Amino acid sequence: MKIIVQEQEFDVGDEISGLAAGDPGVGGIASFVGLVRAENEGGTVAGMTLEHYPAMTRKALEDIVAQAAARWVLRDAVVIHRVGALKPGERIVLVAVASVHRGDAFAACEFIMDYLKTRAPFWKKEQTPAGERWVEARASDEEAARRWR
Amino acid sequence: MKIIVQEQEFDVGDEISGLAAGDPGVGGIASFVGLVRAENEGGTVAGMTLEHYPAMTRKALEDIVAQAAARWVLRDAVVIHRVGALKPGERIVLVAVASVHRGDAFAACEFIMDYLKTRAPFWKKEQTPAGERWVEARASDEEAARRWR
Amino acid sequence: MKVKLLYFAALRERFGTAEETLELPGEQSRVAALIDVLRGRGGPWTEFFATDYPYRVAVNQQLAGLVSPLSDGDEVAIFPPVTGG
Amino acid sequence: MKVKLLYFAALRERFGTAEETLELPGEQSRVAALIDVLRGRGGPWTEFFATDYPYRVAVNQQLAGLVSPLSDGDEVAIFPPVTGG
Repeated sequence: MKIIVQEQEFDVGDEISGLAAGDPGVGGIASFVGLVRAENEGGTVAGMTLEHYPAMTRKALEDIVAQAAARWVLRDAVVIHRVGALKPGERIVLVAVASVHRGDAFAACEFIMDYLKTRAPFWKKEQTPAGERWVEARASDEEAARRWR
Repeated sequence: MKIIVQEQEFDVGDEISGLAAGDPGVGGIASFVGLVRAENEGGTVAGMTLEHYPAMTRKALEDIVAQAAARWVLRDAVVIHRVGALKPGERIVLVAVASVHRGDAFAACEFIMDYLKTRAPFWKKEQTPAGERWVEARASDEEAARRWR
Repeated sequence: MKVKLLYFAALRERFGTAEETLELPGEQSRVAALIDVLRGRGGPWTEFFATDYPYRVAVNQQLAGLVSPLSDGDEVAIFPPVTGG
Repeated sequence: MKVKLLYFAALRERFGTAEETLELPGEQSRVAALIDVLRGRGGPWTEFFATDYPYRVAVNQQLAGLVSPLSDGDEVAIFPPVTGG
Protein backbone atom coordinates (compact mmCIF):
# COMPACT_ATOMS: atom_id res chain seq x y z
CA MET A 1 0.00 0.00 0.00
CA LYS A 2 1.57 3.29 -1.06
CA ILE A 3 0.07 6.74 -0.64
CA ILE A 4 2.08 9.72 -1.82
CA VAL A 5 1.44 13.45 -2.22
CA GLN A 6 4.21 15.12 -4.18
CA GLU A 7 5.08 17.95 -6.56
CA GLN A 8 7.11 15.84 -9.01
CA GLU A 9 5.88 13.78 -11.93
CA PHE A 10 5.52 10.02 -11.45
CA ASP A 11 5.99 7.07 -13.81
CA VAL A 12 2.78 5.15 -14.42
CA GLY A 13 4.55 2.07 -15.81
CA ASP A 14 6.88 1.81 -12.80
CA GLU A 15 4.03 2.19 -10.35
CA ILE A 16 1.85 -0.44 -12.01
CA SER A 17 4.78 -2.86 -12.38
CA GLY A 18 5.72 -2.37 -8.74
CA LEU A 19 2.20 -3.07 -7.54
CA ALA A 20 1.86 -6.50 -5.97
CA ALA A 21 5.10 -7.56 -7.63
CA GLY A 22 5.78 -11.18 -6.76
CA ASP A 23 2.32 -11.75 -5.30
CA PRO A 24 1.24 -15.00 -6.99
CA GLY A 25 -2.47 -14.41 -6.36
CA VAL A 26 -2.85 -11.17 -8.30
CA GLY A 27 -4.88 -11.57 -11.47
CA GLY A 28 -5.36 -7.98 -12.48
CA ILE A 29 -4.62 -4.32 -11.87
CA ALA A 30 -7.16 -1.59 -12.55
CA SER A 31 -5.88 1.95 -12.67
CA PHE A 32 -6.89 5.51 -13.37
CA VAL A 33 -4.73 8.44 -14.39
CA GLY A 34 -6.22 11.94 -14.14
CA LEU A 35 -4.79 14.57 -16.48
CA VAL A 36 -4.89 18.37 -16.61
CA ARG A 37 -7.23 19.21 -19.49
CA ALA A 38 -6.32 22.13 -21.75
CA GLU A 39 -10.01 23.00 -21.96
CA ASN A 40 -12.47 23.21 -19.10
CA GLU A 41 -16.05 24.45 -19.23
CA GLY A 42 -15.40 25.80 -22.71
CA GLY A 43 -12.36 27.90 -21.75
CA THR A 44 -8.67 27.44 -22.44
CA VAL A 45 -6.58 26.44 -19.47
CA ALA A 46 -2.91 27.49 -19.51
CA GLY A 47 -2.12 25.64 -16.30
CA MET A 48 -3.28 25.07 -12.77
CA THR A 49 -2.09 25.15 -9.20
CA LEU A 50 -3.10 22.43 -6.78
CA GLU A 51 -3.37 23.43 -3.13
CA HIS A 52 -3.94 20.93 -0.34
CA TYR A 53 -4.22 20.62 3.45
CA PRO A 54 -0.97 18.82 4.22
CA ALA A 55 -1.83 17.62 7.72
CA MET A 56 -5.06 16.05 6.50
CA THR A 57 -4.35 14.85 2.96
CA ARG A 58 -2.52 11.65 3.78
CA LYS A 59 -4.99 10.68 6.52
CA ALA A 60 -7.91 11.26 4.16
CA LEU A 61 -6.37 9.14 1.40
CA GLU A 62 -5.43 6.36 3.83
CA ASP A 63 -8.96 6.33 5.17
CA ILE A 64 -10.41 6.07 1.64
CA VAL A 65 -8.11 3.17 0.71
CA ALA A 66 -8.95 1.43 4.02
CA GLN A 67 -12.66 1.71 3.21
CA ALA A 68 -12.03 0.16 -0.21
CA ALA A 69 -10.00 -2.64 1.38
CA ALA A 70 -12.91 -3.38 3.72
CA ARG A 71 -15.35 -3.71 0.81
CA TRP A 72 -13.29 -5.55 -1.81
CA VAL A 73 -10.40 -8.01 -1.97
CA LEU A 74 -7.34 -5.80 -2.47
CA ARG A 75 -3.88 -7.30 -2.77
CA ASP A 76 -2.15 -3.92 -3.13
CA ALA A 77 -2.92 -0.31 -4.01
CA VAL A 78 -1.11 2.89 -4.87
CA VAL A 79 -2.42 6.45 -4.76
CA ILE A 80 -0.19 9.28 -5.97
CA HIS A 81 -1.54 12.84 -6.07
CA ARG A 82 0.45 15.80 -7.25
CA VAL A 83 0.27 19.30 -5.81
CA GLY A 84 1.74 22.63 -6.95
CA ALA A 85 1.93 23.97 -10.49
CA LEU A 86 0.76 21.71 -13.33
CA LYS A 87 0.56 22.22 -17.10
CA PRO A 88 -2.11 20.89 -19.50
CA GLY A 89 -1.56 17.23 -20.35
CA GLU A 90 0.37 16.57 -17.14
CA ARG A 91 -0.74 13.80 -14.81
CA ILE A 92 -2.48 14.88 -11.59
CA VAL A 93 -3.35 11.61 -9.96
CA LEU A 94 -2.79 7.87 -10.23
CA VAL A 95 -4.90 5.28 -8.47
CA ALA A 96 -4.02 1.65 -9.14
CA VAL A 97 -5.47 -1.40 -7.41
CA ALA A 98 -4.29 -5.02 -7.65
CA SER A 99 -6.76 -7.80 -6.92
CA VAL A 100 -7.42 -11.47 -7.53
CA HIS A 101 -10.23 -10.80 -10.00
CA ARG A 102 -10.92 -7.80 -12.18
CA GLY A 103 -14.35 -6.99 -10.76
CA ASP A 104 -12.88 -6.10 -7.37
CA ALA A 105 -9.98 -4.19 -8.94
CA PHE A 106 -12.31 -2.05 -11.07
CA ALA A 107 -14.78 -1.36 -8.28
CA ALA A 108 -12.12 -0.46 -5.70
CA CYS A 109 -10.26 1.79 -8.14
CA GLU A 110 -13.39 3.70 -9.13
CA PHE A 111 -14.53 3.93 -5.49
CA ILE A 112 -11.18 5.40 -4.43
CA MET A 113 -11.34 7.97 -7.26
CA ASP A 114 -14.94 8.93 -6.44
CA TYR A 115 -14.15 9.36 -2.74
CA LEU A 116 -10.87 11.16 -3.42
CA LYS A 117 -12.81 13.62 -5.63
CA THR A 118 -15.25 14.45 -2.83
CA ARG A 119 -13.36 13.83 0.44
CA ALA A 120 -9.64 14.48 -0.02
CA PRO A 121 -8.58 18.09 0.67
CA PHE A 122 -7.26 19.26 -2.70
CA TRP A 123 -8.29 22.42 -4.54
CA LYS A 124 -7.53 23.43 -8.12
CA LYS A 125 -6.96 26.96 -9.32
CA GLU A 126 -6.89 27.31 -13.09
CA GLN A 127 -5.01 29.90 -15.10
CA THR A 128 -7.18 31.05 -18.02
CA PRO A 129 -6.97 33.97 -20.50
CA ALA A 130 -9.55 35.74 -18.30
CA GLY A 131 -7.38 35.34 -15.22
CA GLU A 132 -7.20 32.83 -12.41
CA ARG A 133 -10.26 30.98 -11.11
CA TRP A 134 -10.89 28.34 -8.49
CA VAL A 135 -12.38 25.22 -10.02
CA GLU A 136 -15.86 24.56 -8.67
CA ALA A 137 -16.89 21.17 -7.37
CA ARG A 138 -19.11 19.24 -9.78
CA ALA A 139 -22.46 17.90 -8.62
CA SER A 140 -21.75 14.79 -10.73
CA ASP A 141 -18.80 13.97 -8.46
CA GLU A 142 -21.07 14.00 -5.39
CA GLU A 143 -23.51 11.75 -7.23
CA ALA A 144 -20.73 9.37 -8.22
CA ALA A 145 -19.60 9.09 -4.59
CA ARG A 146 -23.18 8.57 -3.35
CA ARG A 147 -23.59 5.47 -5.53
CA TRP A 148 -21.30 3.51 -3.21
CA ARG A 149 -23.34 3.96 -0.02
CA MET B 1 -7.28 3.45 -31.53
CA LYS B 2 -4.79 0.62 -31.36
CA ILE B 3 -5.56 -3.09 -31.29
CA ILE B 4 -2.68 -5.54 -31.18
CA VAL B 5 -2.29 -9.29 -30.72
CA GLN B 6 1.32 -10.25 -30.15
CA GLU B 7 3.66 -12.73 -28.48
CA GLN B 8 6.03 -10.13 -26.99
CA GLU B 9 5.72 -8.25 -23.71
CA PHE B 10 4.43 -4.66 -23.83
CA ASP B 11 5.21 -1.57 -21.75
CA VAL B 12 2.21 -0.34 -19.78
CA GLY B 13 3.70 3.11 -19.12
CA ASP B 14 4.47 3.72 -22.79
CA GLU B 15 1.00 2.63 -23.86
CA ILE B 16 -0.79 4.83 -21.34
CA SER B 17 1.46 7.82 -22.09
CA GLY B 18 0.91 7.39 -25.82
CA LEU B 19 -2.86 7.26 -25.44
CA ALA B 20 -4.53 10.48 -26.57
CA ALA B 21 -1.17 12.26 -26.35
CA GLY B 22 -1.68 15.90 -27.24
CA ASP B 23 -5.49 15.67 -27.10
CA PRO B 24 -6.43 18.70 -24.96
CA GLY B 25 -9.85 17.31 -24.05
CA VAL B 26 -8.71 14.16 -22.29
CA GLY B 27 -9.28 14.26 -18.54
CA GLY B 28 -8.54 10.68 -17.59
CA ILE B 29 -7.38 7.26 -18.62
CA ALA B 30 -8.78 4.08 -17.08
CA SER B 31 -6.86 0.90 -17.67
CA PHE B 32 -6.73 -2.75 -16.78
CA VAL B 33 -3.77 -5.12 -16.87
CA GLY B 34 -4.47 -8.85 -16.64
CA LEU B 35 -1.69 -11.04 -15.23
CA VAL B 36 -0.93 -14.75 -15.21
CA ARG B 37 -1.65 -15.93 -11.68
CA ALA B 38 0.69 -18.50 -10.13
CA GLU B 39 -2.31 -20.10 -8.44
CA ASN B 40 -5.62 -20.96 -10.03
CA GLU B 41 -8.47 -22.92 -8.50
CA GLY B 42 -6.18 -23.93 -5.67
CA GLY B 43 -3.44 -25.39 -7.88
CA THR B 44 0.02 -24.13 -8.75
CA VAL B 45 0.41 -22.86 -12.30
CA ALA B 46 3.90 -23.10 -13.80
CA GLY B 47 2.89 -21.29 -16.98
CA MET B 48 0.28 -21.14 -19.70
CA THR B 49 -0.11 -21.14 -23.43
CA LEU B 50 -2.58 -18.81 -25.08
CA GLU B 51 -4.11 -20.02 -28.33
CA HIS B 52 -6.29 -17.81 -30.53
CA TYR B 53 -8.18 -17.76 -33.86
CA PRO B 54 -5.99 -15.35 -35.80
CA ALA B 55 -8.45 -14.53 -38.60
CA MET B 56 -11.15 -13.62 -36.08
CA THR B 57 -9.30 -12.13 -33.10
CA ARG B 58 -8.66 -8.64 -34.46
CA LYS B 59 -12.19 -8.33 -35.89
CA ALA B 60 -13.67 -9.41 -32.55
CA LEU B 61 -11.61 -6.89 -30.58
CA GLU B 62 -12.37 -4.08 -33.06
CA ASP B 63 -16.05 -4.85 -32.80
CA ILE B 64 -15.93 -4.73 -28.99
CA VAL B 65 -14.12 -1.37 -28.96
CA ALA B 66 -16.59 0.00 -31.55
CA GLN B 67 -19.48 -1.01 -29.29
CA ALA B 68 -17.83 0.79 -26.38
CA ALA B 69 -17.28 3.88 -28.53
CA ALA B 70 -20.97 3.90 -29.43
CA ARG B 71 -22.00 3.85 -25.75
CA TRP B 72 -19.49 6.20 -24.14
CA VAL B 73 -17.36 9.21 -25.08
CA LEU B 74 -13.98 7.70 -25.98
CA ARG B 75 -11.09 9.90 -27.08
CA ASP B 76 -8.72 6.98 -27.62
CA ALA B 77 -8.27 3.34 -26.68
CA VAL B 78 -5.67 0.62 -26.79
CA VAL B 79 -6.12 -3.14 -26.50
CA ILE B 80 -3.06 -5.40 -26.44
CA HIS B 81 -3.49 -9.13 -25.95
CA ARG B 82 -0.62 -11.55 -25.85
CA VAL B 83 -0.62 -15.10 -27.25
CA GLY B 84 1.85 -17.98 -26.97
CA ALA B 85 3.75 -19.09 -23.87
CA LEU B 86 3.42 -17.00 -20.70
CA LYS B 87 4.90 -17.36 -17.20
CA PRO B 88 3.25 -16.51 -13.84
CA GLY B 89 3.33 -12.77 -13.16
CA GLU B 90 3.57 -11.88 -16.85
CA ARG B 91 1.04 -9.52 -18.38
CA ILE B 92 -1.60 -11.10 -20.63
CA VAL B 93 -3.73 -8.14 -21.62
CA LEU B 94 -3.89 -4.36 -21.44
CA VAL B 95 -7.04 -2.34 -22.05
CA ALA B 96 -6.74 1.43 -21.64
CA VAL B 97 -9.37 4.03 -22.48
CA ALA B 98 -8.97 7.81 -22.58
CA SER B 99 -12.04 9.98 -22.10
CA VAL B 100 -13.14 13.45 -21.08
CA HIS B 101 -14.45 12.33 -17.70
CA ARG B 102 -13.55 9.35 -15.57
CA GLY B 103 -17.00 7.78 -15.49
CA ASP B 104 -16.92 7.08 -19.23
CA ALA B 105 -13.31 5.88 -19.08
CA PHE B 106 -14.04 3.40 -16.27
CA ALA B 107 -17.25 2.08 -17.82
CA ALA B 108 -15.78 1.65 -21.32
CA CYS B 109 -12.65 -0.05 -19.97
CA GLU B 110 -14.61 -2.52 -17.86
CA PHE B 111 -17.09 -3.15 -20.71
CA ILE B 112 -14.24 -3.95 -23.12
CA MET B 113 -12.68 -6.35 -20.59
CA ASP B 114 -16.01 -8.08 -19.90
CA TYR B 115 -16.74 -8.50 -23.61
CA LEU B 116 -13.18 -9.56 -24.42
CA LYS B 117 -13.48 -12.26 -21.74
CA THR B 118 -16.63 -13.71 -23.30
CA ARG B 119 -16.44 -12.88 -27.03
CA ALA B 120 -12.81 -12.71 -28.19
CA PRO B 121 -11.41 -16.05 -29.42
CA PHE B 122 -8.60 -16.77 -26.95
CA TRP B 123 -8.10 -19.98 -24.99
CA LYS B 124 -5.73 -20.63 -22.10
CA LYS B 125 -3.99 -23.91 -21.40
CA GLU B 126 -2.31 -24.08 -18.00
CA GLN B 127 0.73 -26.12 -17.07
CA THR B 128 0.27 -27.56 -13.55
CA PRO B 129 2.07 -30.22 -11.51
CA ALA B 130 -0.77 -32.60 -12.52
CA GLY B 131 -0.21 -31.92 -16.23
CA GLU B 132 -1.70 -29.54 -18.75
CA ARG B 133 -5.32 -28.46 -18.58
CA TRP B 134 -7.54 -26.12 -20.59
CA VAL B 135 -8.87 -23.32 -18.43
CA GLU B 136 -12.65 -23.45 -18.20
CA ALA B 137 -14.81 -20.42 -18.81
CA ARG B 138 -16.20 -18.89 -15.61
CA ALA B 139 -19.93 -18.32 -15.22
CA SER B 140 -19.08 -15.04 -13.46
CA ASP B 141 -17.57 -13.73 -16.70
CA GLU B 142 -20.82 -14.37 -18.56
CA GLU B 143 -22.72 -12.60 -15.78
CA ALA B 144 -20.33 -9.64 -15.93
CA ALA B 145 -20.89 -9.31 -19.68
CA ARG B 146 -24.67 -9.59 -19.32
CA ARG B 147 -24.79 -6.55 -17.01
CA TRP B 148 -24.13 -4.25 -19.98
CA ARG B 149 -27.14 -5.31 -22.08
CA MET C 1 -21.94 -26.61 -51.11
CA LYS C 2 -18.69 -26.76 -49.22
CA VAL C 3 -17.64 -25.12 -45.95
CA LYS C 4 -14.24 -24.89 -44.33
CA LEU C 5 -14.36 -26.16 -40.74
CA LEU C 6 -11.92 -25.04 -38.04
CA TYR C 7 -11.57 -26.43 -34.51
CA PHE C 8 -9.76 -24.68 -31.68
CA ALA C 9 -8.30 -25.45 -28.26
CA ALA C 10 -9.84 -28.45 -26.46
CA LEU C 11 -12.05 -29.26 -29.48
CA ARG C 12 -9.07 -29.32 -31.84
CA GLU C 13 -7.46 -31.86 -29.51
CA ARG C 14 -10.65 -33.84 -29.03
CA PHE C 15 -11.33 -34.23 -32.77
CA GLY C 16 -7.62 -34.66 -33.54
CA THR C 17 -7.75 -32.09 -36.33
CA ALA C 18 -7.56 -28.30 -36.72
CA GLU C 19 -9.21 -27.96 -40.10
CA GLU C 20 -11.23 -29.83 -42.68
CA THR C 21 -13.52 -29.19 -45.64
CA LEU C 22 -17.07 -30.48 -45.39
CA GLU C 23 -19.63 -31.05 -48.14
CA LEU C 24 -23.22 -30.12 -47.22
CA PRO C 25 -26.32 -30.91 -49.33
CA GLY C 26 -27.97 -27.99 -51.22
CA GLU C 27 -26.80 -24.48 -52.05
CA GLN C 28 -27.73 -22.94 -48.69
CA SER C 29 -27.69 -24.42 -45.23
CA ARG C 30 -27.67 -23.55 -41.55
CA VAL C 31 -25.31 -24.14 -38.66
CA ALA C 32 -27.84 -26.59 -37.16
CA ALA C 33 -27.68 -28.76 -40.29
CA LEU C 34 -23.88 -28.77 -40.18
CA ILE C 35 -23.94 -29.85 -36.53
CA ASP C 36 -26.38 -32.67 -37.44
CA VAL C 37 -23.95 -33.90 -40.09
CA LEU C 38 -21.09 -33.87 -37.55
CA ARG C 39 -23.19 -35.60 -34.91
CA GLY C 40 -23.96 -38.38 -37.41
CA ARG C 41 -20.34 -39.06 -38.20
CA GLY C 42 -19.59 -41.46 -35.36
CA GLY C 43 -16.47 -41.48 -33.18
CA PRO C 44 -15.57 -38.35 -31.18
CA TRP C 45 -18.06 -36.21 -33.15
CA THR C 46 -21.10 -38.28 -32.23
CA GLU C 47 -19.86 -38.52 -28.66
CA PHE C 48 -19.21 -34.80 -28.34
CA PHE C 49 -22.36 -33.45 -30.01
CA ALA C 50 -24.52 -35.76 -27.89
CA THR C 51 -23.44 -33.85 -24.76
CA ASP C 52 -24.71 -30.45 -23.64
CA TYR C 53 -21.25 -28.90 -23.78
CA PRO C 54 -21.72 -25.18 -24.52
CA TYR C 55 -19.55 -25.02 -27.64
CA ARG C 56 -19.43 -21.78 -29.63
CA VAL C 57 -19.71 -21.34 -33.41
CA ALA C 58 -18.36 -18.54 -35.59
CA VAL C 59 -19.28 -18.14 -39.26
CA ASN C 60 -16.82 -16.10 -41.28
CA GLN C 61 -15.14 -14.94 -38.05
CA GLN C 62 -18.36 -13.71 -36.42
CA LEU C 63 -20.04 -15.43 -33.48
CA ALA C 64 -23.10 -17.25 -34.82
CA GLY C 65 -26.03 -19.34 -33.60
CA LEU C 66 -27.66 -22.61 -34.71
CA VAL C 67 -30.02 -20.76 -37.06
CA SER C 68 -27.26 -18.76 -38.77
CA PRO C 69 -27.25 -19.35 -42.55
CA LEU C 70 -24.33 -20.99 -44.35
CA SER C 71 -23.27 -20.51 -47.97
CA ASP C 72 -20.70 -22.19 -50.17
CA GLY C 73 -17.16 -21.21 -49.16
CA ASP C 74 -18.02 -20.08 -45.62
CA GLU C 75 -15.50 -20.55 -42.85
CA VAL C 76 -17.11 -22.16 -39.81
CA ALA C 77 -15.20 -22.39 -36.53
CA ILE C 78 -16.29 -24.52 -33.59
CA PHE C 79 -14.62 -23.92 -30.24
CA PRO C 80 -14.99 -23.95 -26.44
CA PRO C 81 -16.22 -20.89 -24.52
CA VAL C 82 -13.36 -18.38 -24.71
CA THR C 83 -10.97 -17.83 -21.80
CA GLY C 84 -8.72 -14.91 -22.75
CA GLY C 85 -8.05 -11.71 -20.85
CA MET D 1 -11.11 27.19 25.24
CA LYS D 2 -9.06 27.90 22.17
CA VAL D 3 -9.11 26.36 18.70
CA LYS D 4 -6.74 26.76 15.81
CA LEU D 5 -8.59 27.81 12.66
CA LEU D 6 -7.33 27.12 9.13
CA TYR D 7 -8.76 28.39 5.85
CA PHE D 8 -7.96 26.93 2.44
CA ALA D 9 -8.23 27.86 -1.22
CA ALA D 10 -10.97 30.39 -2.06
CA LEU D 11 -11.84 30.84 1.65
CA ARG D 12 -8.24 31.62 2.54
CA GLU D 13 -8.30 34.34 -0.12
CA ARG D 14 -11.73 35.61 0.85
CA PHE D 15 -10.87 36.00 4.54
CA GLY D 16 -7.35 37.23 3.75
CA THR D 17 -5.79 34.82 6.20
CA ALA D 18 -4.68 31.17 6.29
CA GLU D 19 -4.65 30.65 10.03
CA GLU D 20 -5.78 32.16 13.33
CA THR D 21 -6.45 31.17 16.92
CA LEU D 22 -9.97 31.68 18.24
CA GLU D 23 -11.22 31.83 21.81
CA LEU D 24 -14.57 30.12 22.40
CA PRO D 25 -16.61 30.33 25.64
CA GLY D 26 -16.68 27.22 27.88
CA GLU D 27 -14.59 24.06 27.99
CA GLN D 28 -16.48 22.20 25.27
CA SER D 29 -18.17 23.51 22.17
CA ARG D 30 -19.53 22.52 18.78
CA VAL D 31 -18.75 23.47 15.21
CA ALA D 32 -22.11 25.28 15.00
CA ALA D 33 -21.12 27.57 17.89
CA LEU D 34 -17.81 28.36 16.22
CA ILE D 35 -19.60 29.25 12.98
CA ASP D 36 -21.97 31.52 14.94
CA VAL D 37 -18.98 33.35 16.40
CA LEU D 38 -17.48 33.80 12.93
CA ARG D 39 -20.81 34.97 11.47
CA GLY D 40 -21.02 37.62 14.19
CA ARG D 41 -17.62 39.06 13.45
CA GLY D 42 -18.63 41.45 10.68
CA GLY D 43 -16.76 42.02 7.40
CA PRO D 44 -16.14 39.06 5.06
CA TRP D 45 -17.10 36.54 7.78
CA THR D 46 -20.62 37.86 8.28
CA GLU D 47 -21.04 38.22 4.54
CA PHE D 48 -19.81 34.70 3.82
CA PHE D 49 -21.64 32.80 6.56
CA ALA D 50 -24.91 34.51 5.63
CA THR D 51 -24.84 32.73 2.24
CA ASP D 52 -25.74 29.09 1.59
CA TYR D 53 -22.29 28.33 0.21
CA PRO D 54 -21.64 24.62 0.91
CA TYR D 55 -18.39 25.06 2.86
CA ARG D 56 -16.78 22.02 4.44
CA VAL D 57 -15.36 21.68 7.97
CA ALA D 58 -12.68 19.32 9.26
CA VAL D 59 -11.91 18.89 12.96
CA ASN D 60 -8.47 17.50 13.68
CA GLN D 61 -8.08 16.59 10.00
CA GLN D 62 -11.34 14.62 9.79
CA LEU D 63 -14.40 15.83 7.89
CA ALA D 64 -16.94 17.03 10.45
CA GLY D 65 -20.47 18.43 10.67
CA LEU D 66 -22.13 21.31 12.51
CA VAL D 67 -22.87 19.13 15.54
CA SER D 68 -19.31 17.81 15.84
CA PRO D 69 -17.83 18.54 19.30
CA LEU D 70 -14.87 20.85 19.81
CA SER D 71 -12.31 20.76 22.64
CA ASP D 72 -9.49 23.02 23.65
CA GLY D 73 -6.57 22.78 21.23
CA ASP D 74 -8.57 21.33 18.32
CA GLU D 75 -7.57 22.19 14.78
CA VAL D 76 -10.60 23.29 12.75
CA ALA D 77 -10.29 23.79 9.00
CA ILE D 78 -12.92 25.50 6.87
CA PHE D 79 -12.69 25.14 3.11
CA PRO D 80 -14.61 24.92 -0.17
CA PRO D 81 -15.85 21.59 -1.56
CA VAL D 82 -12.73 19.76 -2.68
CA THR D 83 -11.70 19.58 -6.34
CA GLY D 84 -8.71 17.25 -6.55
CA GLY D 85 -8.24 14.18 -8.69
